[in-house]
Amino acid sequence: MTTKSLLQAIHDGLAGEMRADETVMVLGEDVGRAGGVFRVTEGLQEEFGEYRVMDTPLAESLIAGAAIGLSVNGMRPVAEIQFADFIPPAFDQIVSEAARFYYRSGGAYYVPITVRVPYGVVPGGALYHSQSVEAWFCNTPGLKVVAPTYPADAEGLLRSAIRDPNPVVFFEHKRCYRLLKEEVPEGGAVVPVGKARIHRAGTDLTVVSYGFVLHQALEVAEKLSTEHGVEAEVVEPLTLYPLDRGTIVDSAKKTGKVLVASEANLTGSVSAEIAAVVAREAFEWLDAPVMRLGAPDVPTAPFAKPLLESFMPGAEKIEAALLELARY
Amino acid sequence: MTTKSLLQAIHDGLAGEMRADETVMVLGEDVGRAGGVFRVTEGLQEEFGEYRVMDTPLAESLIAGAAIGLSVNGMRPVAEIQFADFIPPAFDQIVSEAARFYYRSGGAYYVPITVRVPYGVVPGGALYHSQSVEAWFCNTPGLKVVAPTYPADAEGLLRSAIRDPNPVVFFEHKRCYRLLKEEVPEGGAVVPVGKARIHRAGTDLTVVSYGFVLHQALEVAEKLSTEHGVEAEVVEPLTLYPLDRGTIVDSAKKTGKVLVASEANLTGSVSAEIAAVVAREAFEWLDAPVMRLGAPDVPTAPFAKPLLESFMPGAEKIEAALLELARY
Amino acid sequence: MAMKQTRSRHEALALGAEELLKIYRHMLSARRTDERMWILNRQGKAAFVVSCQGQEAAQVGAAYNLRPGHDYAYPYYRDAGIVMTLGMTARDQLLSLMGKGEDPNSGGRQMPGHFSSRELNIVTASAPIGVQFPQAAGTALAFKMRKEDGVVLASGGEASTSGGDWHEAMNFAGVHDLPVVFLVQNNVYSISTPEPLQVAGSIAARAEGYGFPGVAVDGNDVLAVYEVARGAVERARRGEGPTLIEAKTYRLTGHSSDDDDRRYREREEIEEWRLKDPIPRFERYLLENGVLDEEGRDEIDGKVKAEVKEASDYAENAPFAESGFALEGVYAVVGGKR
Amino acid sequence: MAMKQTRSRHEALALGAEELLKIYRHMLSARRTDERMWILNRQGKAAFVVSCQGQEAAQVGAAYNLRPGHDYAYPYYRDAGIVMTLGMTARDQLLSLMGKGEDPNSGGRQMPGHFSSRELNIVTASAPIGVQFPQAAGTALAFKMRKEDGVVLASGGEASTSGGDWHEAMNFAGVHDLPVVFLVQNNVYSISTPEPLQVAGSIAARAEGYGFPGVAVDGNDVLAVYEVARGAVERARRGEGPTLIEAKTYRLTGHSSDDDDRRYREREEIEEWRLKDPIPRFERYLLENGVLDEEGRDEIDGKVKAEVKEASDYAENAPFAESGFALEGVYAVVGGKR
Ligand SMILES: Cc1ncc(C[n+]2csc(CCOP(=O)(O)OP(=O)(O)O)c2C)c(N)n1
Ligand SMILES: Cc1ncc(C[n+]2csc(CCOP(=O)(O)OP(=O)(O)O)c2C)c(N)n1
Ligand SMILES: [Mg+2]
Ligand SMILES: [Mg+2]
Repeated sequence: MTTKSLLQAIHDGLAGEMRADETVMVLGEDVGRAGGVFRVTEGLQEEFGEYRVMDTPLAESLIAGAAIGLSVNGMRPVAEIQFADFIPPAFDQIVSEAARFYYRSGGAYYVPITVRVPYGVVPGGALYHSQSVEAWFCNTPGLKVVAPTYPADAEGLLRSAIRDPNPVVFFEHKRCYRLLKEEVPEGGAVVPVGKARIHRAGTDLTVVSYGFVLHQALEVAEKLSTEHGVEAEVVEPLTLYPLDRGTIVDSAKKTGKVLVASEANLTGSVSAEIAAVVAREAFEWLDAPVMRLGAPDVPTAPFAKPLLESFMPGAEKIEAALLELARY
Repeated sequence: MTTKSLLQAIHDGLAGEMRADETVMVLGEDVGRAGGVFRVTEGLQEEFGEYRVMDTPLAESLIAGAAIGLSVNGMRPVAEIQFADFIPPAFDQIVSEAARFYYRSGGAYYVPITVRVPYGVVPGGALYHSQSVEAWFCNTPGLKVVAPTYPADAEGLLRSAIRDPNPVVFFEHKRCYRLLKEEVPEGGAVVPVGKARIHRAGTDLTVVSYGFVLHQALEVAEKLSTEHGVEAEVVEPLTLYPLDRGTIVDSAKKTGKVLVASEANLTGSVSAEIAAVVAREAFEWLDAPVMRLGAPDVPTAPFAKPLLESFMPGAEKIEAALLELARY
Repeated sequence: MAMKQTRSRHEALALGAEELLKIYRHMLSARRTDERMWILNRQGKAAFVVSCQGQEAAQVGAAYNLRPGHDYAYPYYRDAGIVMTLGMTARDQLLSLMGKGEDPNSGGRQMPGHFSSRELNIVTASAPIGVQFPQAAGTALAFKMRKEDGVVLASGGEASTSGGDWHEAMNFAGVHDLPVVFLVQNNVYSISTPEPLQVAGSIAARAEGYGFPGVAVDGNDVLAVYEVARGAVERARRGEGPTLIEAKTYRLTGHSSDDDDRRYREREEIEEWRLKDPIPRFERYLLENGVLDEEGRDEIDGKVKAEVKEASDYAENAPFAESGFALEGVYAVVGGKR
Repeated sequence: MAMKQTRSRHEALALGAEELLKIYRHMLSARRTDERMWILNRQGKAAFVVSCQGQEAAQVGAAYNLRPGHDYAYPYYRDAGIVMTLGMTARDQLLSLMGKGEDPNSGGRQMPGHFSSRELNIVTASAPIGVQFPQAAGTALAFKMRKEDGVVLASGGEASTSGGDWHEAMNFAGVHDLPVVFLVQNNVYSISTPEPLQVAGSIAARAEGYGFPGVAVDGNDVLAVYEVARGAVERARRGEGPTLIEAKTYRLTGHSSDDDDRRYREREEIEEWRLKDPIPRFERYLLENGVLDEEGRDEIDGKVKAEVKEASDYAENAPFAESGFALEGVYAVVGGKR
């Protein structure tokens, strides 16, 4: 067991898979000599060389497209997109190509690539270094989308993603990179793609959340327990697409009250799908409407600190929503 | 009043706005001499010349990006993307640029562009000429997304979209182009962006739908009325983003039973947002779970006809869902 | 040819009669298969045709240099000539045309012309134009990383150079001297849009800006294409990097069976290009050089036509995939046989 | 200069002393403003700095040819030299640095360096690299359609040529002979990635492939840049089409205040380039040609510094926008004043 931050866990997951399988490689902007703008890939180029850890030109479509072509010819590439906000040029290669090879070739070609994507609000990041863009990828059959928050989950899921024969988009919340450390088993926990995790059991209500907001939700859940005797069950989807509907719906049936909270612009976010599924599948069990919290429908977190405050969902809003649910 | 198909209505909307405002122009692949692969822009180049109706290179990012730059310098461009399936290269310019200019410049720059996008299943279209991609654009504040189905709505909405100071993505279902004709007032009906339309009043249940599936839903509603005495209210959002929540929720409150049906891959579709809103806002009024129908989570309609059949939602599934709701 | 040559062109290329006849046969097979498709289309038996006609020299001349199943090909929808040179059959094409279960490209999921063969390293083709170029560069990089001598052929029409993917791939291939050959078949139109509205400057000339050779070649002269492509493939195999080939050619049919080309081009223009049709042209060369006589030609054509007819009958009678096939196989199975 | 010239370089360019001093002052203002930003950053008063240092000659030399408010500029984040030449002030820069409500770019919504001014036709800049090029082409097309003589300057770093948008815009500009000047400031690095891993071949040489002129110029020589850009702007204004300028220069600071450049470049390399710093270099030229003396220089510098100091104080004391400002203004109002 080692104690690691999210960032270290992802680093170790990469290094571990690269040591175990020489077809695993990393490519992206500044991932080599600089070790990535967040230092996730630090030291990898020294260990694995300039090709297996490749600094690419500034061309996201090329990064994703080349990863596909590499995977077709025997490699297992992990592509890094420097910030989620810069993934749109790669959208076509990920959504129309990587996700479709297997189906369109009748199962002949598969695309075992992983696309790592740092996302989420960090102070000062502003419009183009803050967005939560996961919903863009959650309407595409053939693709898998994961978004772990805790170190052990992240290392385990990254290893699973790399070994997965399908393309996996791997979201990492920037603000969680160094937020806390956690024990991670040597060689990484086994965390399968497609399974949600219950962080905290509870009987009174359910919170479904991920990313930085999950940390806040867990804090609020503790507070509610001590201050109000309300026991919230906190569920993290881990895989956003396809969803582990079973775990989420079971929790909803147990508690009868559900809040879905994330940092994405509320309308059209992944929370909509989760809420729709719960509202449908757990209808008979619901004692209150499925509530959602997200960022307001505004482009995104502004640069100026005082403006930023008004943007994030935040612990108070989560608490207020949960108390409303509890009293419903 | 003239009787027009959807295709003619869109053509006339374009021609009318171009006659009324010399800054309005059309650009896209094969829109000029050929009049578009669907013939929507037929005759426009003869009337307005090679610049105001411009055949561009095969470069969707350029098409959207140039439209932005044209709009900044006094024009009101209507860009055509030949098929919805080919919009991903333009994703960045639409979602990260056009939608953000106004907010990011503190209101100094606005982007009055319209992006026309033929979408939806047509027999033989297969994977890349069939997709319903509207959800990609419905998580982006700053953008407006419309998807009219009937000729008069389409002409009116197109005129509104062109006059709108914001970027509007305008979806046209290919299979509806010549499906039926309808009377359209001279100069076009006034159809504002942002308002839903109730096609058929009813008291027993609500269907929210658009595109080809809307036509099927309306047929099923008639059938239900005559055969079962069940009166379905049929609501078309017309604008998919931002949604006219009021009209939809009011109908849900009235009937207490809602089906959301579209042709998009079900998971992560716009139907999720609609269902989540209804489940939340009309919770106390609901007598049954909000149901959804969509295409299965499979890349999309196959080429071979017999395979195609199993893909579409279809009238039987709609009828079955509505009867289930009615009996709930 | 006006110039006197001591050796024939094919001797200079070290191509024997057998090889010339193979090349000829590949071109003819592609053509006759395509012709058959239009007949089936007119008979209402095939909903959609997209044609190679006029471009067989560019396709076969280039692909003939590949080692099927070892090198990789990223063809585009007109490249029947490429995939048939690599080993796909008339039957494969016709099964795909009719969307039958045995269609090797996709089992009837994709439209015709979206080639795929895992055995032949023909990478599943897309409809979105240009996406194959970054993929091809990646595939070439894998060869380079493993120090193997594999080569990748990436093909597209002239409009496929207008999108960003082409450029990003050209640049990347240039940065790393990747073993990839870019073949652009400039057939003057992209659907209705003529070359002057599509391409600024010259496609071939662009390669220099990326630091590797670009060659414009008469795309209707199969030996000329063969020669240029051979040089490019050998260069790539030697590890010296990419080459861009612009094959100047012409699309003899409409863009597809859905297209009415009278909207945008003159009949005379097509007639002029018919005179340069690569198949009669190569045929004349073979006749003049004594590689083939009229009788031999008729024999080959007879065989090819019989093959195509048989393929057509087979495809017509072949079953569709079961309807459930549309709904399965979206994800490869974790821990599956791969 | 080794070559003998009968006239000085600026005389040959028909630039008088007043104009030379304006150019000098623009360069100096950009530099001193940037230096101030780093001080504020170290003082903990500014979270993020992205610098123009080393590139002022390329920026001012090019922008000096534009007619502010008539021509359009699409700058990138280092282009303080461009926007200040066009009329933005040190105060504007510092307000933006601190995200204050009066920040003319965005009112504190965007990070510093994302320039915007509707009055000056400086089009709101993005963070995603390269998106400005198709937009600039569109803006140029509007001029051409209206038969106006406006010109568009689109600027970016060398890595902005690697993405598809640059290429699509180059091609389109070439197809329609658009009045746009592409200015690529090749400063050797894109964050940590050195030019050889970023750019295959030569950027300037690529223009030929699109059928218009490309020029490589010493980007640290303001008169050389001015000359080339003047030619390009005049050519565009005459309706003869685009030009690509590759200004070879160097980034003297880290990529931004978040970057530690010791990870990827040698101190010696930076020191070598410091000797070619465009500001002392132009200063020497002005001194040698009697346009400026030491005293005059100190006077200008004093004024610029005072201006920057005052701007800095002003910005520091300026209020933030009200917090509600973050949540409004997402959509322009239909039927609004536009
Ligand atoms: C990204 C994209 N945009 C548009 C289309 C529609 N489309 C299909 S083929 C074609 C023209 C291609 O022309 P070219 O590359 O010259 O090939 P050709 O058909 O002439 O062989 C177009 C516009 C597409 N398939 N993909
Ligand atoms: C599409 C996109 N990808 C990645 C980034 C992150 N990024 C910001 S600046 C930069 C390097 C740009 O280098 P260059 O164009 O040479 O400009 P320079 O900073 O050297 O002036 C990168 C990778 C981005 N802003 N946009
Ligand atoms: Mg063509
Ligand atoms: Mg640079």
